[in-house]
Amino acid sequence: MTQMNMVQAINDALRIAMRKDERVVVMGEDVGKVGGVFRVTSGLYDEFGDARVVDTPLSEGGIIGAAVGMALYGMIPVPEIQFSDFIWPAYDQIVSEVAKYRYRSGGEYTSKMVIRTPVGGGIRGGHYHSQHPEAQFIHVAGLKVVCPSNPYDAKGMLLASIADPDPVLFFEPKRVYRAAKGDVPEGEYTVPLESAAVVREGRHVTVIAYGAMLYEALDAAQKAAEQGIEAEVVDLRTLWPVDIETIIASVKRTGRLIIVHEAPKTCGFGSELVSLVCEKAFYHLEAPPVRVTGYDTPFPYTLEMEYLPLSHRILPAILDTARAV
Amino acid sequence: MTQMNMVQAINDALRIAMRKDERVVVMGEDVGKVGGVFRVTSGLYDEFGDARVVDTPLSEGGIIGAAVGMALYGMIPVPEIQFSDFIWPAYDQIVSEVAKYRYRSGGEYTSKMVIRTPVGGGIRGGHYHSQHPEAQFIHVAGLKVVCPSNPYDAKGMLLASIADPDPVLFFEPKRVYRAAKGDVPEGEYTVPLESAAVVREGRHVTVIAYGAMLYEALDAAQKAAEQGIEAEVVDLRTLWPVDIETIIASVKRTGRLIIVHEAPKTCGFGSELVSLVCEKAFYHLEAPPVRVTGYDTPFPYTLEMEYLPLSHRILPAILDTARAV
Amino acid sequence: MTSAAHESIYTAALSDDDVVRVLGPDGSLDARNDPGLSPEEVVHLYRHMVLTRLVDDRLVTLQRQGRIGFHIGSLGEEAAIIGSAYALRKQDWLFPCYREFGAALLRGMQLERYIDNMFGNANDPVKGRQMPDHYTCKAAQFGSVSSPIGTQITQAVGFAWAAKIQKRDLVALTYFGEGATSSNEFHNGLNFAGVFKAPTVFLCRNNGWAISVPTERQTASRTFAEKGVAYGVPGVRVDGNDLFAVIAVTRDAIRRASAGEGPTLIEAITYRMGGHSTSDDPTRYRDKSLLDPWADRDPLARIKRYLDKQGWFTEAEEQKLRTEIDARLRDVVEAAEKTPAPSLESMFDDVYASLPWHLREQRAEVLAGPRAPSAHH
Amino acid sequence: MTSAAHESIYTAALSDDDVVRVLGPDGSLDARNDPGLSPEEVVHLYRHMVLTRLVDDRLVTLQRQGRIGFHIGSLGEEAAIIGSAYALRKQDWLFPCYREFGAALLRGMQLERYIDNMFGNANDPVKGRQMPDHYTCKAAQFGSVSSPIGTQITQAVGFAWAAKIQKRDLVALTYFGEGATSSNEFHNGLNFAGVFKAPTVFLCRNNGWAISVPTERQTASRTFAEKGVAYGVPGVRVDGNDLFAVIAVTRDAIRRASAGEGPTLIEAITYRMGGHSTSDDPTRYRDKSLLDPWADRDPLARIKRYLDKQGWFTEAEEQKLRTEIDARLRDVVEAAEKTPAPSLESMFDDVYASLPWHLREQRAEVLAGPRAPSAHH
Ligand SMILES: Cc1ncc(C[n+]2csc(CCOP(=O)(O)OP(=O)(O)O)c2C)c(N)n1
Ligand SMILES: Cc1ncc(C[n+]2csc(CCOP(=O)(O)OP(=O)(O)O)c2C)c(N)n1
Ligand SMILES: [Mg+2]
Ligand SMILES: [Mg+2]
Repeated sequence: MTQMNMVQAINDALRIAMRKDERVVVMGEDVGKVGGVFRVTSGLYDEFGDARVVDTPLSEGGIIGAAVGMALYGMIPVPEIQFSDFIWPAYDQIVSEVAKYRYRSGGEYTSKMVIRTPVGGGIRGGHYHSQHPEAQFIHVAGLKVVCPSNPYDAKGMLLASIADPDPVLFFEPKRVYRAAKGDVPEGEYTVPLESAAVVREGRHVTVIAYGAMLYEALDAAQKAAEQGIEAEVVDLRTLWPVDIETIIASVKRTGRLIIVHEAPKTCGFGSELVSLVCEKAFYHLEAPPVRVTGYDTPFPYTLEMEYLPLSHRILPAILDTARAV
Repeated sequence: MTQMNMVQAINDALRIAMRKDERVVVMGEDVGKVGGVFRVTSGLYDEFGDARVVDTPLSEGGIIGAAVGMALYGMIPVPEIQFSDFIWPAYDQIVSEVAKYRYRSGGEYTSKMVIRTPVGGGIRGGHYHSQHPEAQFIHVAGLKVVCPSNPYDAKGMLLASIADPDPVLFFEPKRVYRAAKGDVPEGEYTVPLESAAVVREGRHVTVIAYGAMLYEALDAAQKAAEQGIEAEVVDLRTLWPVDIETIIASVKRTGRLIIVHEAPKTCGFGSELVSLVCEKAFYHLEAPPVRVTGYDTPFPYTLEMEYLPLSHRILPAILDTARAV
Repeated sequence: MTSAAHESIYTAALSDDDVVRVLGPDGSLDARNDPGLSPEEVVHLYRHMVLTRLVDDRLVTLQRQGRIGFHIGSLGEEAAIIGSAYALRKQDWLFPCYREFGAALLRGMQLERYIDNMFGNANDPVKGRQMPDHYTCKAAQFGSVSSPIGTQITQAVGFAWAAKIQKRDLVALTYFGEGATSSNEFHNGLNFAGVFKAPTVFLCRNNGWAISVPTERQTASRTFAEKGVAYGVPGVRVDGNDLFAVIAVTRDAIRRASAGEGPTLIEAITYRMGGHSTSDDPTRYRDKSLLDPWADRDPLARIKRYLDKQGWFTEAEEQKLRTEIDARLRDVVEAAEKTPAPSLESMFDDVYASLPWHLREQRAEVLAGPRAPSAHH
Repeated sequence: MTSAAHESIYTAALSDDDVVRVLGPDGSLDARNDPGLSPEEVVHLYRHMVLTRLVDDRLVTLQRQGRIGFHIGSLGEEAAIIGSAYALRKQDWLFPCYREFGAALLRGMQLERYIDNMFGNANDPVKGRQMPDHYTCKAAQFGSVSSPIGTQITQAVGFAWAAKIQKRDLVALTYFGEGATSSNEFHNGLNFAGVFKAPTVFLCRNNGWAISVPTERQTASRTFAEKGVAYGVPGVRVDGNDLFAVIAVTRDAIRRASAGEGPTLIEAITYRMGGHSTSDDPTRYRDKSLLDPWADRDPLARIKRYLDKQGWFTEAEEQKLRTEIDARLRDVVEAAEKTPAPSLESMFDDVYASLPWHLREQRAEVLAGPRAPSAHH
């Protein structure tokens, strides 16, 4: 066990995967010598050389399009998109090609890759260095979407993603890249995809969160506990396919549900979770499910801490929901 | 009043707008001499010439990027994307630029345009000529999203969209382009955006639909009526911002809700509607809200009529929901 | 832009000095670029071109009869497609646009499977999930046909680049129309191939049209080949209706790529003699007279004249070939038409490697629904 | 790719015959391309370049002090930016990348507003919604700074094209780095401009780097200017550290565009002397020695030497200028720093022209929340 932050844990996972399997290739803007703008790929260029740790031209569409070809060949590309805000030039390749390759070829081809990209706000990044675009990928059949919140999960889930036969969007909550620290085992291990973690038990209300907002949910749960309300906090970890059993079991226990995410509310992932819970546990719900999310505006700069669904917004939602009759 | 189909009604609206305001420009692939692959822009090239009805190079990103510049200049571009399945190369311009221009410039600039594009399945189009991608636009703050179901609305809402100060995605349900016919007034009129229409009244269950699926919902409602169940059918017409009052009023009356859409279920617009109803009318709900939608697979070719949420799938949902206790 | 201007571009295009041509009007071969095919090879390729054309014919008929939903063919472009595919070595790969079934069949795809795809039946290699003419054939090292224009270009580059990283001698050839040169993918593909010297051959079928949009609306560059300059990728123009010339330039490009000299952009100048697809009516935007100069340059007729001159293929052989193909097509179509549709449950396979819970639920819903084979309605 | 190879590209770049240069090392002007500036004009531009550099300096300091969050500057690129902006006519428009505050100020943006943007305060033209260095100034006919690379390129083309449709004599100039030539937008912008002869000037600041990625990783083409070939757009290379040369080639491009001769691609060869932005540490990937040849070519020093030679700007004037700018900056920064943040409710304005119901609800929620000014916590 070593203490690591998320940057180190992800770096460690990449190194392990690359040592083990020479089909694994890292590619993207600035991933080489400089080791990524967040240093996540630091040192890989020195160890694996520029054929496997590739600084590419400035084109996300080119990165993902070429990665598809590599995947068809049998490599396991792990492209980095420098900020998830810049993934849209590659959206056509992801939606029309990556997601559909296995299906549309009747299973002859797959376009298996792990697309890593930092997500989320709270780093004074404004419009284009803060967004959290999971909904636009979860809606697309054929993709898996992952968002770990801590170093242990980040390493184990990245290794699981690389081993997984399907394409994975691997979202890294950059606000806690360095702030989230923890013990991480040396060497290889995996945290299974599609498994959520109940990170705090409670009987009054279920709070679902992921990525950086998990810590806000935990903070709010702590404060709620001081007022006698016990919130159960679930870290989704894998967003899609979601661990529906853990969610439903929790909601059946608490009868109340709060979902926290940074992305705008409308058509955000929260709306899917509300709908799933309504489908599967409607008669257990004792209060309307509540979404505490980013607002339906572009991501603001100066007011980002007002925009984000931080603890000060989650706490009243917990209290009100727990007390609703 | 003249009998028109949707193609004719949209064509009529474009002609009226172009005659009235020379800032209106139509552009896209094959919109010129041939009048669009669905003939929606038929005759406009002859009347307005190739400076205002522009066949462009084969690049959706170029079309929308250039349209943004035209809008900044003060024109009112009405770009056509030949199939909504091909809108993704332009997604970066739409999400990062069109949607955010007013906000990010503090109101100095707007990128007002109406992006017309055919949507939906049932025409033997397979993967890439059948999709219905509203969710990926509704999630993005700053866009309006419209999807009329009949010629009258199509004309009136297209004219309203062109007059609207904000960018509008104008989705045209191609399966009923020619099948949906009706009386359409001559000359200019508008159907206000953000207003849904209750197209069939009923007291047992509310069915929300739009575009081509409206007809399936109506068919199912008709069959349900034969079994004594009265479904109220709401044609949303504008998807976002949605006419929340009409929806909530209806659900408060019926206590039961079904949402029908062609797009895949997960993170589809249906999930937002369920969540909104839970927020605003939870205690009126007498049964779990139900989504009857496309499945979470890419759009299939041979089995498209099994994939789509047609009447045969809506009817049991109506009956079950109405009878749930 | 008048159609006169358009025509003149074409006249110019074909008289330009920089266009490689081997098969002269008199049926002689220009020794400078002659690929040196044996009589057997020429006959083989001619037979294949005839097959391609007859398949095209038949499919258009089937579509008109409402028996298949759609077809997109290669009428007039057979030499560009079959010549370039023939130039590939065994280990090379092909990343298609949508008009290259002739290449797929040449590289080993079974005619039966192709026709199954036209019917979207249970034997269709892509399990009836895509439109007609959207198939795959991994056994033939032939990629996956997709509708979005250009996506295969960047993918071919990634494939070739991967082979290079793994030090395999393998070239990826990708097809696309001249319209696709306007796509993001052309730009990304060429740029990445240039920077990483990915062993790729870019085969642009300049057939004059992107549906109704003529070439001069696609670009202001003088030629498509010279777009390579922007990427440090050599470009070459070839008479795309000249089988010999196409083989020669493609072979050269493959040799260069294989030798580590990097990618090549080939502009094969040809002409789309039919509509864009069975959904299109070209008379709405294209004057029939525009076809006249190209009728003379028909790639099959040119080879036929050459064969006649050489005496390598008799009229009787021609008749026999056509009769055989007709009969074979009748059988294959009949079998495909009789083959049932894919099963209802197959709709949920292959979205992921295995079925997640939500697709299991959705499949169960369908199988319990009124349309399931077990349903008693 | 070694850094030696990289350096040699640069040495080559600047000795290439095809690079337009006016201001010689000896301070003489090459008459062939001399834009014929008056002494007042040269002094005016020099003063502005000094302002730009001192603003850059100050902002880096403020960032290091934690008083602003970010800055992205133009150190070493002032001549390329200010020369090209100066070449514009009154009616022309500018579509910026993110390094061109010098151009905005030259075209009339108030320094106060620019500094307000650095603080994201209530007076920021973009209402504190975007990062520092992401502002607009419609009054100066200066577009909107956006982060996604390249999007402004296609927009500039649309703007110029619209003006052309409406028969207004107006040229749109757009800035971008050489990294942006790899973006979809460069391809689309140049292609549309070529086809529609949109009166656009494409000003590519080739500053050697896209963050840590050197030019030779961006493209295999020999130059960026020659990428114009792919679009039928003439390209020209200019010494981007030579104010006179930049003005001359930009004026020529504007003249051509205005005369209906179409767009021009200008490659201004310059060098990014600092980090990419205050977030970057260039020592991790760039050998300091690479800066040496460029120190000599510093655009301010070159003009200063010229002014000295002409005797148009004394040392006392220089001192006075710097003192004045310092004082002014102190005041402006102080005022901006004191200005409050935008109001909470402003967060919901301008998403649409008017507030729809859901934003009214969300605003009400915020205003009833614990952080609202009215909250008694
Ligand atoms: C991204 C995208 N946009 C639009 C279309 C619709 N479309 C299909 S084929 C075609 C024209 C293609 O022309 P070209 O590339 O020259 O190929 P050709 O058909 O001539 O072989 C268009 C616009 C598409 N399939 N994909
Ligand atoms: C689409 C997109 N991808 C990635 C980035 C991150 N990024 C910001 S600046 C930059 C490098 C730009 O280089 P260049 O175009 O040469 O401009 P310069 O900074 O040198 O002026 C990158 C990769 C971005 N802003 N947008
Ligand atoms: Mg073509
Ligand atoms: Mg640069």
